[in-house]
Amino acid sequence: SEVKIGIIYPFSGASAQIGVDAQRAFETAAEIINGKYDYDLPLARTEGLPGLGGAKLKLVFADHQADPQKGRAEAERLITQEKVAAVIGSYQSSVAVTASQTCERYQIPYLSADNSSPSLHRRGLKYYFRAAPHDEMFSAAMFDFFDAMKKKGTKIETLALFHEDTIFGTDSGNAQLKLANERGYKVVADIKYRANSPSLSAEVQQLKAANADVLMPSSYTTDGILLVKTMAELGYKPNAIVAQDAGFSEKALYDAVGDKLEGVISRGSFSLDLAAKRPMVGKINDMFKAKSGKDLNDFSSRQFMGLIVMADAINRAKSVDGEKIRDALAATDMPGAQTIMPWKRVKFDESGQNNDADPVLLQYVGGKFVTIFPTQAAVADAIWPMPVK
Amino acid sequence: MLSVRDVTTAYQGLVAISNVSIDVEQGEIVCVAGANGAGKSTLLKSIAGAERPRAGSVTFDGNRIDGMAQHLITAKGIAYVPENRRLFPRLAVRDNLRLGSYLYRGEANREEPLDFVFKLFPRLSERMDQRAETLSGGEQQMLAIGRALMTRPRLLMLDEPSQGIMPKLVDEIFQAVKRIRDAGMTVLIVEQRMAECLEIADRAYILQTGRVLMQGTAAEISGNKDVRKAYLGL
Amino acid sequence: MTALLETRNITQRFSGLTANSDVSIKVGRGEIVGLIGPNGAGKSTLFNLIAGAFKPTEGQIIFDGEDVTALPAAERCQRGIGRTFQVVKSFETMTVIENVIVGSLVRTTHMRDARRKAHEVLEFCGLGARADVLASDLVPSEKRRLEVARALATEPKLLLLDEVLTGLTPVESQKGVELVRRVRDTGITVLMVEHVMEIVMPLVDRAIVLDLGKVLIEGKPTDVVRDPKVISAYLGDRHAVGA
Amino acid sequence: MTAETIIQSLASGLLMGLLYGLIAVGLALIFGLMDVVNFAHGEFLMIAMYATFFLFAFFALDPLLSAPLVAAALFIFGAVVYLLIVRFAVRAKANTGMVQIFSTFGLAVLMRGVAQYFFTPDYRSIPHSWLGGKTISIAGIYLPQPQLIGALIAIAAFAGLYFFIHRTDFGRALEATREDAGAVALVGIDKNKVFALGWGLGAALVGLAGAVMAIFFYVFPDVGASFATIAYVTVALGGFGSVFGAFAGGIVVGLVEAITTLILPPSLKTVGIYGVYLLVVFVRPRGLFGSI
Amino acid sequence: MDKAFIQRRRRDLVVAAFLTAIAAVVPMFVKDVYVQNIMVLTLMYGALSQSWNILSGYCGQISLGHALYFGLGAYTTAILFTKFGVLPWFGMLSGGVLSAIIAMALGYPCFRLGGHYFVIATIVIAEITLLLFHNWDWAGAALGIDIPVRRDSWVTFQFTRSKLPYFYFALALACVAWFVTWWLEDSKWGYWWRAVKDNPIAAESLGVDVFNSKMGAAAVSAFLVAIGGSFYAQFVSYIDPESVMGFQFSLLMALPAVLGGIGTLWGPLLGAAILIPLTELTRSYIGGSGRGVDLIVYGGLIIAISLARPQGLVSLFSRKPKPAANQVREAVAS
Ligand SMILES: Nc1ncnc2c1ncn2[C@@H]1O[C@H](COP(=O)(O)OP(=O)(O)OP(=O)(O)O)[C@@H](O)[C@H]1O
Ligand SMILES: Nc1ncnc2c1ncn2[C@@H]1O[C@H](COP(=O)(O)OP(=O)(O)OP(=O)(O)O)[C@@H](O)[C@H]1O
Ligand SMILES: [Mg+2]
Ligand SMILES: [Mg+2]
Repeated sequence: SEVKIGIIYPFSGASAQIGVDAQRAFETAAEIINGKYDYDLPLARTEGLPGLGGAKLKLVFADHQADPQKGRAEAERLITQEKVAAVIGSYQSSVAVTASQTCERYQIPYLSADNSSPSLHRRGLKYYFRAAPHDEMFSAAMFDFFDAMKKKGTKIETLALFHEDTIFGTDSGNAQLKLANERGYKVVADIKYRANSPSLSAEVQQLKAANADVLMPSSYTTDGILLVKTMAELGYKPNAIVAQDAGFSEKALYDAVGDKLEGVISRGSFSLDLAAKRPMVGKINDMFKAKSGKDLNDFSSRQFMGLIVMADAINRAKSVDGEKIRDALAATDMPGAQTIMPWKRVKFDESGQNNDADPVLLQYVGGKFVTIFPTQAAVADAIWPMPVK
Repeated sequence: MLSVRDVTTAYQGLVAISNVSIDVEQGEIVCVAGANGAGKSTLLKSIAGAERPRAGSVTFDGNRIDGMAQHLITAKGIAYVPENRRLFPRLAVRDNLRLGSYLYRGEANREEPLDFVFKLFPRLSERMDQRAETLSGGEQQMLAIGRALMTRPRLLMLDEPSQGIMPKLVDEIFQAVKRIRDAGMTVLIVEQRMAECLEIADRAYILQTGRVLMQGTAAEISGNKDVRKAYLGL
Repeated sequence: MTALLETRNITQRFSGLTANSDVSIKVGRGEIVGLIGPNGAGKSTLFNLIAGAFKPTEGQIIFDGEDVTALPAAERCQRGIGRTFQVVKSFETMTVIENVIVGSLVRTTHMRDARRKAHEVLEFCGLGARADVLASDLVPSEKRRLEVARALATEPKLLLLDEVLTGLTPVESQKGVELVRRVRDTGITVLMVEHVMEIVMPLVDRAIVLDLGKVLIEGKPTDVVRDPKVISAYLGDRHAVGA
Repeated sequence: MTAETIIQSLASGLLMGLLYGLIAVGLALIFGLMDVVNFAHGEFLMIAMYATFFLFAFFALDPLLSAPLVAAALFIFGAVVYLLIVRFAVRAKANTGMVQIFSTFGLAVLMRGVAQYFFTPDYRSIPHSWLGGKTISIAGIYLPQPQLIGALIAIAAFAGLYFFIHRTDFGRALEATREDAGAVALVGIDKNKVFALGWGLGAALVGLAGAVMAIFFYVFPDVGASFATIAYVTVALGGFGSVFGAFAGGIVVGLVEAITTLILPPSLKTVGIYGVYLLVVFVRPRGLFGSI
Repeated sequence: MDKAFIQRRRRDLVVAAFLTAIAAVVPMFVKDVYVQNIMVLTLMYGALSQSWNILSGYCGQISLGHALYFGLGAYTTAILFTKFGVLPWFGMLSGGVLSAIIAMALGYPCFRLGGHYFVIATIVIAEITLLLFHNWDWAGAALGIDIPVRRDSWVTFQFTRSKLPYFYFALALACVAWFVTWWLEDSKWGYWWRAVKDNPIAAESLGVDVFNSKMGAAAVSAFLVAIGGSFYAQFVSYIDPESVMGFQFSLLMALPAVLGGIGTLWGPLLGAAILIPLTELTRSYIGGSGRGVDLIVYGGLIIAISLARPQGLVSLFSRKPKPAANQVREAVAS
C-alpha cells in the first residue's frame, strides 16, 4: 500500500526552475523515507511508514503556473481524484492562499514548505502548517545581527531597502521597514521595483545616490542577477549587502555574478557547513546533487524538510485521514538535531507556524556560504564591510 | 502565340466559363466581348494565372502556363490589367510605376517605357508623389495601364480599360493600344465599347454565359446583324 | 420653388492641389442632373463634399433649404442625401441583402420592415437573385448595382451616382438608364457622374461640366456637347459628332 | 536628487532606449513595415540569447563574435517560420489579423515549451565576456560598455534597414506586398519570396539584439516576455511604416522610463512609458512618424 | 418572405435551448469536482469570449485589454464585500456598470485610433491599470484580496465544496451572453457593428453613427465581461492583480472566439468548449513533469487550429448552400 502526497509547484512559466528543483528535493526526501538510510532523521532508518505497515510514500506533482486559480484547481484535483493525504506547496504565496484554503475545505492538511509570507498563517486556518520561518522572523534575525554588529562598533545607521512588487517583496519590505523604525535604523531608500524588469539602472542609481551602510535586497534570481550587474556597471559598491534570501541563495545567481558578490550576506534557514556538525547533511546534499547537479539551498532544504515533517506526522497519525494527520502535525515535536536545518525544533503553535525555526545568516566567502549568525550556529565571524577587489 | 484550349474555370462550384478556346497570334489585337457575367474577366484571370483553370490548357509561346504561379506568368511576358485595377493604394504613383519595372531591377534602362507611359497619360507625370488611393477614378485606370506597360509585356491583357475614362481619352487609349501593338506587343482586350474596340481590333470573340458564342475578324463581327442588335445597341 | 441642393462657392484644396474651386451649382427637385468633365476635374470630390465625407476648405452646401456644411455624413444621410462610391465600398463579409439592410435601417429600426424594404430595393435593382451571396463574390458590375441599391434603401431625396453605369454593354446600359428613370419617377432627384455619352445624353435633363475644378458651363445636354470648350477639354472631336 | 543623478539617469535612459530600439528593429520590419503581427517576437529574442549563450558555453565564443552567426541562424529560422506558419496565416481569407495574432501566439507558447524541454528552466547567463561588466566613466557618469556597443549596433541596424527599405527594390516590393499581396504577381513579384526574406531579415535583426542582450542579461525560457510588450509599444509609438519612427520610439521609451523613475516609484516606471504612448497616439493617431 | 432566414434564427434558439438543457443535467452524472471545475471554467470563458466577440468580433474593434474589465468586476465585488460587507450580487452589478462606464470613457479617445494602434492602446491601458492595482495598498496591492469563505450560502454566493452553484451561474451567464448576441445580431446595432467593421466610410454614408455604435458595443461587452470577473472572484475567493488583470486573460477571452469563429454567434462557445478543457488537461496531466511538454502540445494545437480553420471551427458546421449555376445565370441575365 502507498500514501500519496500532493506537491503543487510552478513547473512552467517564469519560475519553473524553482519547481523543477523542488521536484528533486522532494524526491530525495521520499527516497530516504521509503528506503533504509542510517540518518538521524525521522523515518530514515525504516522502510516506508511503519505506522501504516511500511506503506510507501508516493508523490503526485501538479503545475500551478503561479496562478491562484490553477493552484486551487490542482489542489482540488489532487484531493478528490488522486486522493492525496496531504498537500505541500507552493513557492508563490498567492497560490498558497488558495491552495491552503481548498485544503481547509476538504479537511486535508496543507504544509507550506517555502512560502514565507507572514500573512499566510494568520488566516485562522485549522489545516495550515509551516515548519520554516516567515519573513518577519527572517528580517528580525537580520536586525538582531545589525544590533550585534553595532555593539562590536561597526557603523550601521542607514539602510536601503530594495524589494520587488510581489507578495514576497512587499511583505519583506514592510517587515524590514517596521523593524528599522522600531530599532532606530534610518531607511534612506525604500525602492519597490517591478519584478522581472528589463532594466534596473534607474533603480540602482537611486540606491547609489542614497549610499546606505547596508543594502537589503528582496529579489528573485532574475532581478538579483540584473541588480548586481547593473551595480557593477554603474560603479556602485555598497559596503554591505544583506539579502532576503530568494535569488541570493540560488546557484544560478552565483554562477552569473558570484565574483561580484564576495562577502554578500543572505538570510537563510539552511547552511551546508552544518555538515561539519551533522554528517548526514552532507550525505543528503550529495543525494540531491546527484539528481539536480546543485547543492541544497535555502529552498530545496526547506522543501526537503517539508516532506519529512509531513511524513512523520502521517506516520504518527497511523492513518491517511486528514483530521488525524492534522492532529498529528499539531502534536509534532521534532528536535532540531533530527532535521537538516539549524532549527531548535519543529513545533507548531496554534496558528500552525513553527516559531522555533531560527533563521541563520550566511556569508558568501570564497565561493561558498558560511554561517555567521546567530552565534550558537556561527562557524565564522562576519567580514564587514564586503571585501573590495 | 497564345492558345487557350477548352478551359473551364469555376468559383466554389459555380462554373464561370466552360470549354472556352481562343487563340491570339503575335502582333494581333484581339477583342473579347459579351454580356455582364459572361465570363470575360474570368477568361483573362485564367490566362494570367489569377484563377486556376479546372480543365483545359493555356499555352504561351508553346509552353504550358496554366497552373503556373502568377508571377512567373507575368515574368514570361504577359501583363494583365484587372477590372478592379489592384494598385498599391498607400504607395505613391512613382512607386507603383517603379514596381512595374521590378523584373528589370538592376538594369540601367529599366525606366525606359516610362516616356511612353507619360506620352499616353501626361496626367500621371503631374501626380507622381500622390498616393494611388487618392487618385481620381480615371487617373487610377491610367496608372494601372501604365504599371502594366512598365513590365514590358509581349502580351498585354486589358479588362475594360475604357472604364471611367473620359470620352476624349477613350479614343486616345484605343489609339494607344494600336501604338502599343505597333511597338511590337500583342493585345488581348475585354471591352464593352465594342464599336470603338472593333475599329482597332483584328479579331474578336463573343462570350455568352461562359461559352464562346461567336468568333471572327473584327469586320465579320461588326457586320453581324445579331451582334449589332445585341451588343452594339444599334 | 427652391432648389433641393445648392453649393455656394465650394473650394476644396488637397496639399497644394485645388480639386474644386468656387463651385456653385443648383439641383432642382425631381431633376436628373449630369455632372461631367475630364478625369480629375473634381467630380467625385464634389460628391464627397456634398455627402459630407469631408468638409470643404471654403463655401457652403445648402440641402433642402438648410445649411448642412457642418453636418457629418451620417446626419446628411438622415436628411436624405444618398450616395454611391466610384471605387466601390461594399461590406465584403456581409451578404448582399445584409448590405442593403444597413441602408434601410436609417428609416426604420423594425427589422421586418428593414428586411422587406431591402428585398424590394434589390428586386428594383435586379439583384434579387443574388440576395444571399457574399458581397465579396460579386463581380464589379454587380457591386456597382449594390452601391445603388444600398443608397436607395436609405430613401434619399437626392441620389448621387458616381459612374455606376460604366462597364455595361450598350444593351445593359439601356437597362441602367431605365433604372435611373424609374428612380426619378419615385420622386428622387438624381445627380450623376458618367463618362459614357450614350448614357448621359438621353438621360439627363441638365448637364454641368466641371473642368480643372471649375464649372465650365451648364445647360441642356444637347447644347453642352456642342460647346467647343467641352469638346476640346472633354469629348474630343469624334464624340462631338456622335452627339 | 543631484544634478549628477539626473544626468546619469538621462544617459543610461538614452542607452537603454537605443537598446530597446535594437530589440524593436526586427519588429519594426515585420510588424511595422510588413504589417504582420508577430506575437513570438520575445521568443525570437529568447532563442537568439540561448544561441549566444551556448556558443559561449561550448566554444567559448564571445557574444560579439557570435553575433553574426546568431543573426545568420535566426535569418533561416525566421524564413522557415514564415514559410511554415505565417504564410498560411496571412493567406487566411477571414480576419487575417487575429489568425496572425494567434498562430504566432501559439508559436510563442510552443517555443517556450521547447526551450524548457531542451534547455531546462534554469537561468543562464554569460559570466565573463569582453565587455561584460565593463564600463566607461566620464566625469562620474557611468556608461556600461555592453549598452554602448548595443547602442552603436542599434544605430547601424536602423541605418541599414532604412537604406534597405527606402533605397532598394526589395524594400518597395515589401511594401507593395503589404499593400496588396494578391496584386504583386501582376508586376512579377513572388510574394512568398519577398515576405520570407523579410521575415528572415527581421529575425536576423532580433538575432543581433539577442547576442548583445546576452552579454549582460540572463536567459531563460520566459525571458522574452519582459521585452516583447515594450517592443510593440516602441514600434507603435514611432508609427507603423516608418523605420526611423521605431528608432525614435526606442529612444523616447528609454528616456521616458528614466525620467519616470525620477518622479514616480520605480514599480510604476512602465506606466510612464505606456502613458506616453497613449498621449502620443491620442494627439497623433499614426504615432510619431507613422505613415500607415 | 425570407422564410429561410427566420427559420435559421429559430433553429439557433432551439439548438441553444437544447444544449442548455443537456448542460444543465450533465452535473447529475459528472460528480468529479475537478471535471466540474473545468466545466465551470469552460462556461465562464465561453461567456467572456462571447462578450468580447461583441466588440471585437462584430464591431471589429480588436481589444486585447479586456482583462481590465474582468479585473474591475472582480475587484469591485471583492472590495465592496470585504471592506463594506456589500453582498456580491450588488457588487456584481456595480462592477458591471462601472466597467461599462469606463469602457465608454476610454472609448472616447481610443475609438479614433485605427488598426494596431487601437489594439496596442487596449493592451497598454489594461497594463497600466494592472500596475496601479499592484501598487494600491488600500486594494491589497500585490497581496491581493482574500475573500473569507465561511459557509455555503446563495446570499453571499459562497460554497465551500460544491461546484454546482457556480456551474449553474456560469451556465446562466453563458446563456445570457449568447442570447444578448443572438438578439443583437438581427438588430439595428448588429448590422451597424458589422458595417462599421467592414467599411466605416461606407457605413457613415448610409447613416450609421460609427462612433456611437462602437461605444455601444464597448459598453455591452465590458458589462458582461465584468460580471464574469466578479463571478471569478467569488469562485476562486481570492484575487490579486496578476490573477485577474494579467494579459493572459485578455488573450484567453479572445482565443476561444478566434478558434471557434470570430464574429459568429456560436464561435466563442464552441472555441471555449475545445480550448479550455485542452488547456486544463494538458497542464494537469502533462504539466507536472516540469519539462514544458504541456506548452509544446498546447502551443502546437493552437497553431494547428488557427491555421487549419482561419474562419473558425464553426465553418465545419455551416453548410452554406452553393448557388446553383443556372440560378446565378438568371441573376446576371436580369
Ligand atoms: N469571385 C467570384 N466568386 C464567385 N463568383 C464569381 C466570382 N467572380 C465572378 N463570378 C461569377 O462568374 C461569372 C463570370 O464572371 P466574370 O467577371 O468573368 O464576367 P464578366 O464577363 O467579366 O462580367 P463584367 O462584364 O461585368 O465584367 C459571373 O456569373 C459571376 O457571378
Ligand atoms: N485626398 C486627395 N489628396 C490629394 N489629391 C486628391 C485627393 N483626392 C482627389 N485628389 C485629386 O483631385 C483631383 C480631383 O479628383 P476627383 O476624384 O474629384 O476627380 P474626378 O472628377 O472624379 O475624376 P474621374 O472622372 O477620373 O473620377 C484629382 O486630380 C485627384 O488626383
Ligand atoms: Mg469583367
Ligand atoms: Mg470620380
